[in-house]
Amino acid sequence: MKQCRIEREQRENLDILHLDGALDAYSFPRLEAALRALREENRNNVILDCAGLDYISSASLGALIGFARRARENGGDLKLVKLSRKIYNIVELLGFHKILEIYPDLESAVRSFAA
Amino acid sequence: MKQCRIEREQRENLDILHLDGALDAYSFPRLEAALRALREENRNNVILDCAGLDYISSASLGALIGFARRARENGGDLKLVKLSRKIYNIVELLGFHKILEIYPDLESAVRSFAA
Amino acid sequence: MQDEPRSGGPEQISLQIPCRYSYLRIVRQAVADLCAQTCVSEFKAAQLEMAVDEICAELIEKLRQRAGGDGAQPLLVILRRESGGIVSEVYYSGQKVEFPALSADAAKSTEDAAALGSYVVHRFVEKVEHVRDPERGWCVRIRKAL
Amino acid sequence: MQDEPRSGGPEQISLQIPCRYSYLRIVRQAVADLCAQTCVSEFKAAQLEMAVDEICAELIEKLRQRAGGDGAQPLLVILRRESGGIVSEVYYSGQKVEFPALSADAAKSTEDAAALGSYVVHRFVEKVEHVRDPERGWCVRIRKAL
Ligand SMILES: Nc1ncnc2c1ncn2[C@@H]1O[C@H](COP(=O)(O)OP(=O)(O)O)[C@@H](O)[C@H]1O
Ligand SMILES: Nc1ncnc2c1ncn2[C@@H]1O[C@H](COP(=O)(O)OP(=O)(O)O)[C@@H](O)[C@H]1O
Repeated sequence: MKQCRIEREQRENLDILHLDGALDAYSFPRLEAALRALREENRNNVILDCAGLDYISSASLGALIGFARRARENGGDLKLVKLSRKIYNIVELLGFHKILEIYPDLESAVRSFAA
Repeated sequence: MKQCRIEREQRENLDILHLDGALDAYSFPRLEAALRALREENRNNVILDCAGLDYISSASLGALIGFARRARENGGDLKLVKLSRKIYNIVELLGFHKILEIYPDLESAVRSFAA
Repeated sequence: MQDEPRSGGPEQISLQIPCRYSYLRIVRQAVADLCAQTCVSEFKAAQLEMAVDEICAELIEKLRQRAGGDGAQPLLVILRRESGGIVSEVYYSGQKVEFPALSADAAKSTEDAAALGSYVVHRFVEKVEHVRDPERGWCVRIRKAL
Repeated sequence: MQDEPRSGGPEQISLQIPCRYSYLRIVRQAVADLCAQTCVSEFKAAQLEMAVDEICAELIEKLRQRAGGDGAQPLLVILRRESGGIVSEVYYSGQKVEFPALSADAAKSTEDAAALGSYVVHRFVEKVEHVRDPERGWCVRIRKAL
């Protein structure tokens, strides 16, 4: 398990956050800072690339859901892509797959924003 | 840190072992089994793809060096590619970069066998 | 071949860590490794990992608040296999910490962010207790059936 | 921001594990995490990680041989920051284990595979001791300067 890295890729009409490592209580402030920056710049179309994510805490899930709600109020959304089986299973058991849109790959999530 | 997986990719004139996780005392028998299979099939051109490798023990390094020696006696070799900075540094400090050929990427190692 | 079930023997890990978020991942690794050794499915292991992480994270937050940061005392985490289940105990010193992750009331919905940890713990493990050990202090004990 | 040096406080991890190779990675994770918290460079951390792993692996091998496998008693690993260095102690019960990784003689070359562990330990840490603790039994203690 590595420390979490969050890399932001800015595209014309959306932002992708590439996650690597664990989103736990230790890296939570980093996630919060990244989401705050997006809110402050009024960027509301966000994709979370979870390919490198090996853990997510409930507080992090809560922050994502909060961001998604606010983004929707502003005509955008936050969508997850490339969850590992392990993390998808957790998200599903907690019922969050009904709250957050989840796509298998980046392309389909990007297309869903364009539609 | 994950459990070690070793995937063998057989090409015409060489074999590539893709490593993922840690080569430690726990996974050592798995490495030994993979090298034994190569020896038994008399496959002497071997590339170790270390892109996913996050740890290597001295016993594993010893086994690799032993395999390389024997492969050279049979006109082949064992070469390492895509070491992380961390693992390259360990290998270098132990002086093994003088014993084992190391390449930055798969392509250059493949070419070195063709030459 | 090395992934075969272990034959038996006392499968237990004890781990004492400074009261900091940065050590949560050792705790998760310990849960994952113990589960792997005791043939717990990948999904059940992930659930226990999350429940233990949530408990430790909440304790760390509350204990650091109380102690004003780095004065907080270490946590002791004991993980073991016990007839048909895995038990996790997290011991801490000082007075009892009240926190929502242990309340079954708070565990009824995912609406409230503060209650999420609670929801996770109760959703993922069968038994949650907050007990006093005469020697080691307060202990949050959870048990996940295999 | 969370990667800043820790302010102080007792930085120590204690870890008791079953005597099995499968728990080596928790030990390595503990070394890596303690090093990260005490601002050790990535390279020095990797060296200490390897030295501790080699010592535990050798002890596990010898103790399992002696006990005939799963009867072997747990290892206790204590990692701590100590004025200008990181100290790792590995305690085990029963009689002293003689093994090459501790001999400075065996550490002179990389020719002999059996002596490689020894070479690694002596190459990567400044101090290697095999001492008897009256309460906890034999202890292999190493120290890496920062
Ligand atoms: N509930 C929480 N979830 C996640 N992170 C939190 C929470 N509360 C506080 N944090 C922050 O997480 C960061 C890491 O904390 P920690 O590793 O314990 O050490 P330190 O507080 O010395 O940086 C701190 O900046 C802390 O403020
Ligand atoms: N020096 C060594 N280095 C690496 N692996 C070893 C060594 N000696 C023995 N092994 C093998 O590593 C495997 C894993 O051992 P371990 O996890 O301790 O549990 P078990 O022996 O119950 O499978 C065993 O099959 C063991 O034979």
